[in-house]
Amino acid sequence: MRGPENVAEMKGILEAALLTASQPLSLDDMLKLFAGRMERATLRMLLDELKQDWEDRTLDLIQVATGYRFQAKPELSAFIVRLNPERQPRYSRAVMETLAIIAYRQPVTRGDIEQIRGVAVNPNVMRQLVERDWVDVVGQREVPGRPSLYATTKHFLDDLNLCSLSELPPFEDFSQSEVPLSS
Amino acid sequence: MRGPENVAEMKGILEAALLTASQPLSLDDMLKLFAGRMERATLRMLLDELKQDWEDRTLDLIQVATGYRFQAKPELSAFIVRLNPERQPRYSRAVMETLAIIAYRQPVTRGDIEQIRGVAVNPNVMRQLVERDWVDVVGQREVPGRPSLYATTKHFLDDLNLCSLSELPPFEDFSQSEVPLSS
Amino acid sequence: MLVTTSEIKINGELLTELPLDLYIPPDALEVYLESFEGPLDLLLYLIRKNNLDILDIPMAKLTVQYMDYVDKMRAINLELAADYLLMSAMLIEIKSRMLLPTPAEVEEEDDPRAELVRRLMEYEAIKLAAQRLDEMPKVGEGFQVAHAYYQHIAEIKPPEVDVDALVEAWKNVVKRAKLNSNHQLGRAELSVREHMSLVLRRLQAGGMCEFSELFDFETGGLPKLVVNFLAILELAKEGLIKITQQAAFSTIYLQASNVE
Repeated sequence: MRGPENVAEMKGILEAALLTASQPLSLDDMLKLFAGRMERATLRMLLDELKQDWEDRTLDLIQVATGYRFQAKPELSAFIVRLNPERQPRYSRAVMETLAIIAYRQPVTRGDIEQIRGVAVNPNVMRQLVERDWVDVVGQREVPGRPSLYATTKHFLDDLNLCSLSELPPFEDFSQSEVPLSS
Repeated sequence: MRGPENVAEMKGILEAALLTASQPLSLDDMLKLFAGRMERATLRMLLDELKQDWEDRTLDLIQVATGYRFQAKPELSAFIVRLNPERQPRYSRAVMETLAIIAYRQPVTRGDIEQIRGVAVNPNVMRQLVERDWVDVVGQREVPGRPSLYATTKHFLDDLNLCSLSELPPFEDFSQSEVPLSS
Repeated sequence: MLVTTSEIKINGELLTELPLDLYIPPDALEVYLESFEGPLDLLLYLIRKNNLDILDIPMAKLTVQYMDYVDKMRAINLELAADYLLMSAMLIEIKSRMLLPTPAEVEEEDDPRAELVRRLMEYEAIKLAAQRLDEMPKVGEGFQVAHAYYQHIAEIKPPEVDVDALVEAWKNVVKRAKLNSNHQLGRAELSVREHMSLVLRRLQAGGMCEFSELFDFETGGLPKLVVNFLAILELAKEGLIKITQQAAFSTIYLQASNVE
């Protein structure tokens, strides 16, 4: 096989190799492309040129810890991400039950929640609800330890399309509906 | 997020998506990039233009069974293979013959394959082809035992750079081999 | 051009020539046969190697040899032997049919070897097809596909929750806690609970709050005022607020218990 004859050809080989590599290419990797017939300094210069060639195009040639790689420009990533829409994550049962207890029994402490669910409340569960701005602390109960009292927020009502908690299905509705013996 | 404003921007989005995709993109995939605000005909036209834009560059935009993808031009492949000099392990003759039977005679059962090859099919052979996602089960034959019917996948075509099974070398070429059985 | 077969090595030496009498040393049989894909492959090789006309296969000789292989293979690899045994049975059948006098009415194409010839030809075609598939360029071997990287910058969507999911969760809680009888919650009580939170939240700002400030006389309407009042009573009962009045008929002040 003949070798590359000019700078354009060498850049072409580099470009194709970088575009088709599944991981970043180190300088040593790229020297292999030219079977040892290239100086490191030349390679660096070619990479610089290649980087500039792509400046106004769709990808960036960037250097990361393990080498060089092409990646989509950030403004295009926003479109590309549409190809693989994230599967909507779901809250765990613990999160949903904690939320339900806070919604129906507020204001409640963690102790109340633990009493009702019969298990300890993982701090992570409360954090998820607080970070979502669905639950916040509205006070402390005046007992030893002064535990925080949690309640649902207006933002929670907004996100569930409710104007007021009283629009939640009242509990009688389903405690009765469990035995619809005669219709 | 604002949408793309002109043909150049739309082509840029397409190009970046195709260059970064881990598998071929179908027309439907690519329409998602534009959140449904693009006609199929326009998309095809843009793809044609993109293909031409790259004609004198380092990659080819080609169409395979499951969609479009960029791949290194053949004359550059020779350099790129130097990055991974260790050859991929080859499949055994048993695997390749089984694959050939499935490719040319599909859909077939294991029994069919055994009949043609004259030996039992090692389960390991089928496993290798299924794990590679080159072969899968497309149904059962309605005979006692309801044996599975195997066929090749689109992924098999993609990996061989084919759009359709009809692009495989015609089977007659092998049947009318140079050496007639009776000389 | 002959159909190529795999290299056969016995004791490290390449076996290039197959003896014309097809004799295979017993200790080499396993190695030898493993290089074939089965009886059809071996038969095809023997025919090609010896340049036999397939229609003149020396059936008797071949059959005897096959039976000999099978005997030796039984000890080594029963599964493989079964394949060869089947082939031997086929060869014997062909041979025996050829020995029988041919009834006059039987047409010429009913040659007992026809099926064997058909199978051999089909197998040979598949063998060639397999070689061609093997030689075809494949992704990652013959050509490389674009794999550039993209930064995954999508905002992480939080889970969706609807009222039904919330109610379902509450039902589970209640079912497990067996609260049914004691803790039925009606709309009214829910409203009270909501107002308890509202009042408490307002008092967190600190300091005293006038009792009347906690009532929205403009937009509330009577039911809401009542609910609000019930909420304040409930808060007091649960010790969450302190209610103070310096003298009769003077202003009533409220304060969250936890705020000094």
